[in-house]
Amino acid sequence: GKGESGAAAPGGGKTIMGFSQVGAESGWRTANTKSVQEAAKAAGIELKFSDAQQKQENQIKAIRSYIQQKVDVIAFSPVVESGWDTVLKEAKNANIPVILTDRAVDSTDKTLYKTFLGSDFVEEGRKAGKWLTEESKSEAGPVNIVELQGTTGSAPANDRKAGFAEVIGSDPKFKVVASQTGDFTRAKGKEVMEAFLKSTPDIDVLYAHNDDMALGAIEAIEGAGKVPGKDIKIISVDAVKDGMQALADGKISYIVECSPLLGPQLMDLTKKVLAKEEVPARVVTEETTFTQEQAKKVLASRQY
Amino acid sequence: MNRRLLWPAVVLALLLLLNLFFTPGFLSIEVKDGHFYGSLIDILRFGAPLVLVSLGMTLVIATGGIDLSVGSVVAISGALACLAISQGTGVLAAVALAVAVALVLGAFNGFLVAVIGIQPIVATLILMVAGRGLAQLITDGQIITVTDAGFKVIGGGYLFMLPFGILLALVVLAATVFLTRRLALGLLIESVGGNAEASRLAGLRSRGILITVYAFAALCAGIAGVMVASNVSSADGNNAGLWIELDAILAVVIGGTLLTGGRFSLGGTVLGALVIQTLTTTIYSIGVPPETTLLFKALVVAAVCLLQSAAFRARAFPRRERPVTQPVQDTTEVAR
Amino acid sequence: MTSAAPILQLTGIGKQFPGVTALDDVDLRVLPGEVHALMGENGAGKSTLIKVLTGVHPADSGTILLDGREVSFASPLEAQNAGISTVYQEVNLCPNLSVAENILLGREPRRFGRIQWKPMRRRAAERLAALDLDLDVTAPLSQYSLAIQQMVAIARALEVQARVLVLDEPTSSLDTGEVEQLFKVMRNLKDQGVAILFVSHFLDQVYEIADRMTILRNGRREGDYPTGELGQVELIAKMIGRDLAELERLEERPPARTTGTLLQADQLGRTGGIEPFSLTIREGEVVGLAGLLGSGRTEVARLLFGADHATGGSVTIDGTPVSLRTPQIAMTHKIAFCPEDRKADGLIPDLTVRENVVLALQARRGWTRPLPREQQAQLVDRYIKALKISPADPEQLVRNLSGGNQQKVLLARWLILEPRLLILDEPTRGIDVGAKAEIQRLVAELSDGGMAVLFISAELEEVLRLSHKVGVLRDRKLIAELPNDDTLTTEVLMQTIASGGRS
Amino acid sequence: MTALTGAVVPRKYLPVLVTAGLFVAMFIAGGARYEGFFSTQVVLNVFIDNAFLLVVAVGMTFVILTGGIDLSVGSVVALATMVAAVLLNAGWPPLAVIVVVLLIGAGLGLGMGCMIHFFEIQPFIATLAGMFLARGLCYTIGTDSIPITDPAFTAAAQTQIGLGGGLWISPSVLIAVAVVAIAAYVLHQTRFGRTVYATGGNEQSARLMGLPVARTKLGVYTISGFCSALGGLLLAFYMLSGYGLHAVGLELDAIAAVVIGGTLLTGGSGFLIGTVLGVLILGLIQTVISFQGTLSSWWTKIFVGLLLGVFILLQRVITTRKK
Ligand SMILES: Nc1ncnc2c1ncn2[C@@H]1O[C@H](COP(=O)(O)OP(=O)(O)OP(=O)(O)O)[C@@H](O)[C@H]1O
Ligand SMILES: Nc1ncnc2c1ncn2[C@@H]1O[C@H](COP(=O)(O)OP(=O)(O)OP(=O)(O)O)[C@@H](O)[C@H]1O
Ligand SMILES: [Mg+2]
Ligand SMILES: [Mg+2]
Repeated sequence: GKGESGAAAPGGGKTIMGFSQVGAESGWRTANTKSVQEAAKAAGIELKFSDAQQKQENQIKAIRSYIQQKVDVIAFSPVVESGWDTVLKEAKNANIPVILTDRAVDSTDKTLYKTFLGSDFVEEGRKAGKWLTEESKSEAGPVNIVELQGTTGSAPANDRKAGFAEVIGSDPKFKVVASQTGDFTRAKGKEVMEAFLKSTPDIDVLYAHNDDMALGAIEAIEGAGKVPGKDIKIISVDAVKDGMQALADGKISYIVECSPLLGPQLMDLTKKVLAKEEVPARVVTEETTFTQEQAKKVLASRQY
Repeated sequence: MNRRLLWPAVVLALLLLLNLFFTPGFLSIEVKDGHFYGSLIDILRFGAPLVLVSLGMTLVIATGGIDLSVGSVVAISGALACLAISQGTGVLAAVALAVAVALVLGAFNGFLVAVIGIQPIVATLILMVAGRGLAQLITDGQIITVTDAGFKVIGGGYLFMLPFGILLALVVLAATVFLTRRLALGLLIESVGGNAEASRLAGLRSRGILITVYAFAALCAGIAGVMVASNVSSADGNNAGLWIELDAILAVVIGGTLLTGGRFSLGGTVLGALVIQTLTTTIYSIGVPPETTLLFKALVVAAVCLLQSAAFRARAFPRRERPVTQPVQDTTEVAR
Repeated sequence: MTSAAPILQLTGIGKQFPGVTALDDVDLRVLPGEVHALMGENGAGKSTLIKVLTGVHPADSGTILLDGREVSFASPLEAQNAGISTVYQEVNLCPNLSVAENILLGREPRRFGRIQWKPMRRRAAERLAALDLDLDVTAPLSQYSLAIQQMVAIARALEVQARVLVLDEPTSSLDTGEVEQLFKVMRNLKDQGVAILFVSHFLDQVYEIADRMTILRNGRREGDYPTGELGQVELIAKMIGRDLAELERLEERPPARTTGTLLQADQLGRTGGIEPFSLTIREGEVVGLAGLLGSGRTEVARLLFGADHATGGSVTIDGTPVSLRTPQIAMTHKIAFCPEDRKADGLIPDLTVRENVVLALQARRGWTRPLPREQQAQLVDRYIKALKISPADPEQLVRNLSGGNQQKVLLARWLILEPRLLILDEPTRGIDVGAKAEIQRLVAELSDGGMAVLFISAELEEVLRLSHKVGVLRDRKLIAELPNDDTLTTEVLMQTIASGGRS
Repeated sequence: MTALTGAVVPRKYLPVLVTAGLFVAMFIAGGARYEGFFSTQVVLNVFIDNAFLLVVAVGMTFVILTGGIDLSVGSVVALATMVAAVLLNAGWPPLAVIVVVLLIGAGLGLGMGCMIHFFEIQPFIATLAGMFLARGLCYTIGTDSIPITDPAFTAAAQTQIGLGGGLWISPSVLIAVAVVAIAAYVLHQTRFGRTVYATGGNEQSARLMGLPVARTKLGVYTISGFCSALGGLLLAFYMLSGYGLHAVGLELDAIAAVVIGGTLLTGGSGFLIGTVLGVLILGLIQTVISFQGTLSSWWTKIFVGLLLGVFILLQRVITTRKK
């Protein structure tokens, strides 16, 4: 049965979780959704799922409706950081605990949610930058970088750009000669890269905010008669299967992982929260980075 | 050339010049790996899907309708083709399947508009929303990557040294011109769009014409979808063809076709699509930062419209142009 | 007539459209308290002159004096505010609004900005009553036939306390009674000192109501004359620039050389439209339909063409039963229908003359079999000549044609189909004398050649002159079918209508 | 001559009645299927969640009634949230912020109206340029989401106006309802409103009838811009943030709501109450989806499309059958 009001004891029937997903804008997101769904099933938690189709107002509506339906716990991946206070207060008033996944919210009132589980996009950008500084330590000349940004205004795009810029900014030899949005898609990645290749003669490094754009760009680079990974080094973020394949094939030089597989961790946290155990305010997903050699090793065992 | 098309052409030329200023070699075309290579070729190649979708959209708009679902159809057909190929179907059969399904979806739109009598914008909104979901259902929300070399040709390959996509768009353009201007479809479409009741009383089968037109629009979108998928060797149900309907409508309008229906100009549409694609490429090439991209776009779109407007020209350049009181429509068209 | 100062004085008006000089150095003087007729062939520039006067089009040259002061209106609104009220040639009202709103919008009674609906309806009804019309003023205008819409437009113009009233062909689809009513109102206004500018192709009406007339030919002024000093024959000569020997009245119609029954309607009807009627049309026969405004003539025509669905009854053609559900089916039985409202039901304004003319023929062939260009050119040329469509340019957009010429284009569309039954609903609406005679002759010729014609006209003489047989309608019911012999006159027809067929 | 009477007045309200009937039917069906659905608060929540859309759709109704279209509304909404957030953070008093935002919206609308009227540019593309412009302005202000912490805005966001029986609405709902009421009054009881209908019925005729078409067209786009800005403020109340990616695609929702409500895109025919129903229907579809709660992302879209399709189909079929 449904919990009366407030946090139902896990023993008093099946736990119901309301999960509000941002959307299904990418394969990464879909893998994320799947992971949550599968983990919920495995953990015996009944999942109410809703897809906000990239709209914050839809997510707020969904959360309201979860409150209305008196679920036991609410989890969601915020579309953006701001603007959640009102609905989170409603949840708090209804005694429903909230867990954030994948992205944070900027509420000053930290009691509005129990914990935040997810990646740190700025850190991802930093990791990409660090590898590049390491890699080009020996090089003297200017290193010309082109950047394929994610959807303008979106949090991963903003943060991955910021983290990367923060690291390479300390060394004047790195120059971002062109930076444009590729909307996180392969087609746009290819199209933008084609234009870069013509307008910017010297490109040493490509930094793509996700694998898909990098994969599109690889086609463009090959079309221009250059060798991706050699003539132009490519760094990207995500580590989806196709990306890992390209990394293993030597076309991509380095990938910063951004794991969508938050499901099991989320369910663990949920159980702890419902059992009123202490949970840390911030749980960073276990993420790593891959070089070409590492990719070859783990390729076979990748799940997504 | 049609006078209305003069100004979009001028804007196109200006954009190209702007590029030339920033990228000196912009207009040059070289031969690389046995085929043409250069920015102009790129514009045509990436513009080909938009040209295709816009051609279909032109006919729909000429009947006084609008088709919001083309973007979803692009995604569905690309997804179907890739799914079929990844499951071992031959390229031709897979493409045929994708295009056939697109055709059926278009006929469904046409049915809603012509037989049930639903306003086009909501009728096609249904497929716009549901279709995107269908595409994701087909791809399971993932990106389906295919490695078939034959499939690659459609959007990324070459024939006679030219990208295959450009040739394909040219073929469809020629077919459309033939159907509408050599055969009498164009007259009947313009008639239905100009005055539906009068057309009915003149004995036109407007239902049949409407269904044909919506099916054709979806067919074009279907081909474009295959082309888009082939270009990146993968189907992206989430993002393929996203917002292409807006670009297509914009292309049609820049091409001088009125959204109220009636007269249409295929040449204008192609020009409009090229203006839009050139604008996109320009933004990438001259390094407009992503945050100001839309401002730049707004500027160019407003400039095209204003230049096209006789009323504006009369005010802006009072001495060179005679004041025109009513929108003067040109009756001559090249392909007619 | 007082020799008062003109209230309206136009001097040297010129107006060019791309490729056409519509007006060239035209002068016009209208005195207060007179009805001034503006005469000319189709395309002479009458409507253009009116539009220039009332601020629809800016003039290219010339001056306009109103009450001795120079004016130049940027919009009809300004002209209206200056005291010029206009009924334009085509009905220019909003079909989606109620009759009351169409009459009063812009001048509706208001309190604190809020429309007073009750007084508004009352006033609208009063205005219509002055024209002897009793309508539901809350119903949308689109419910009413073209003729009634024309009356509503007149009522709107009369609503303004205007000093100058401009009427561009207000009577083109009105029947005699309505015209009389309008004239009564016009005389009344005249007595109050209102100047009226009046356009009509009905010479009798002009001679009845007008004090003076200005004649236009090809956009130039031919002169102005007091009505009494210019006979009809001279007037026509001045209008068309040559003597019109051809305009002698059509001789009596020879009896139809009927060979057999073409179409037979049996208790055909449509609920809410027309009561069941039976009608036989023979080959080579011209059947006229007479009746008052809204009597249901158009309804009969539409049912026979399949433009509306019949709710009962049957039709046989050549003895075989047919179901005329759609215009296409009617067309396969070689029936053609030229509708009365050319703007709404007839023309595609954005297409050219050529395209409008070949449209029905092309529709019949289907889109896969285009009509070859040479054949199109030939056909269109023939009818441009036969009907004297001007400008004689097949590539001109129909929207740029004058009203009468548009009507001719519509006629041409159906004539090239060479139908067996041609239904003409007010085909001579807004057509000048010369062309009208031409069309009448054409109808006579066609029927002599074996074509059956169903002829609807608000002008009873015209119906009588052409038909072999006249169907009389009243209150949407066919009340009598009279053979057109020597005894049938307009008086008899009027009487039949008045008595409701129970003579 | 007899007057046509009867059956005329109800007929023009038929589409609205049918739409209302279908809405109720959908609500009942939802109630039968989902626990906790059949409650007044669910309907109130639809209002609470869609207050901003309602206001935007009201503006859109004016535009569509004249036969035009306004694609810029979504972007103007986003711009309004953005400007509000930035100004509030700069320490402006909330009232001044509200006035400035509304002026910006109305000004943008007026600008597009001028392009459309004076330069005879098709509404679709003039407002598309406006859409790019407003969205572009958002990004130039900033690409991040900016939180709003102003106490007045927060209060507007979090106040719950009790209706008794545990039911509540937000202040935004009151504002939206007031906007609807004023707009309905203007459309049906004032000369301006009737001129809006006349312009949509036949612009050329309206001009020849001596109606102030120019002023009316400028007016409707200004109203639409104003409503978008007001909708943006309501969204700012709702989200307490300003963000350039807010309200992407909102223009389609607004247009859909208006058209589903029975207003003809060609202009001249439709009622404001239809628009309200249209918004409620879109909102109710969302609610059904969230109560369903088992749909994957793509099935959500397919389901929304299907519901929309079934709804429009029924609406159309019933309306034509009754005629
Ligand atoms: N908007 C326009 N564009 C181009 N030509 C036009 C336009 N309006 C009118 N004309 C042309 O101007 C001439 C005068 O037309 P006008 O309508 O004034 O004739 P009219 O005397 O009123 O004829 P009718 O008796 O048939 O109504 C015609 O040759 C017509 O084709
Ligand atoms: N006085 C009236 N009152 C109400 N409705 C009318 C009136 N006159 C006409 N109508 C409507 O207009 C139509 C009249 O029929 P129809 O158009 O066939 O008449 P008509 O004889 O051709 O007259 P008209 O000279 O007006 O064209 C009917 O459908 C009717 O609903
Ligand atoms: Mg005229
Ligand atoms: Mg009639």
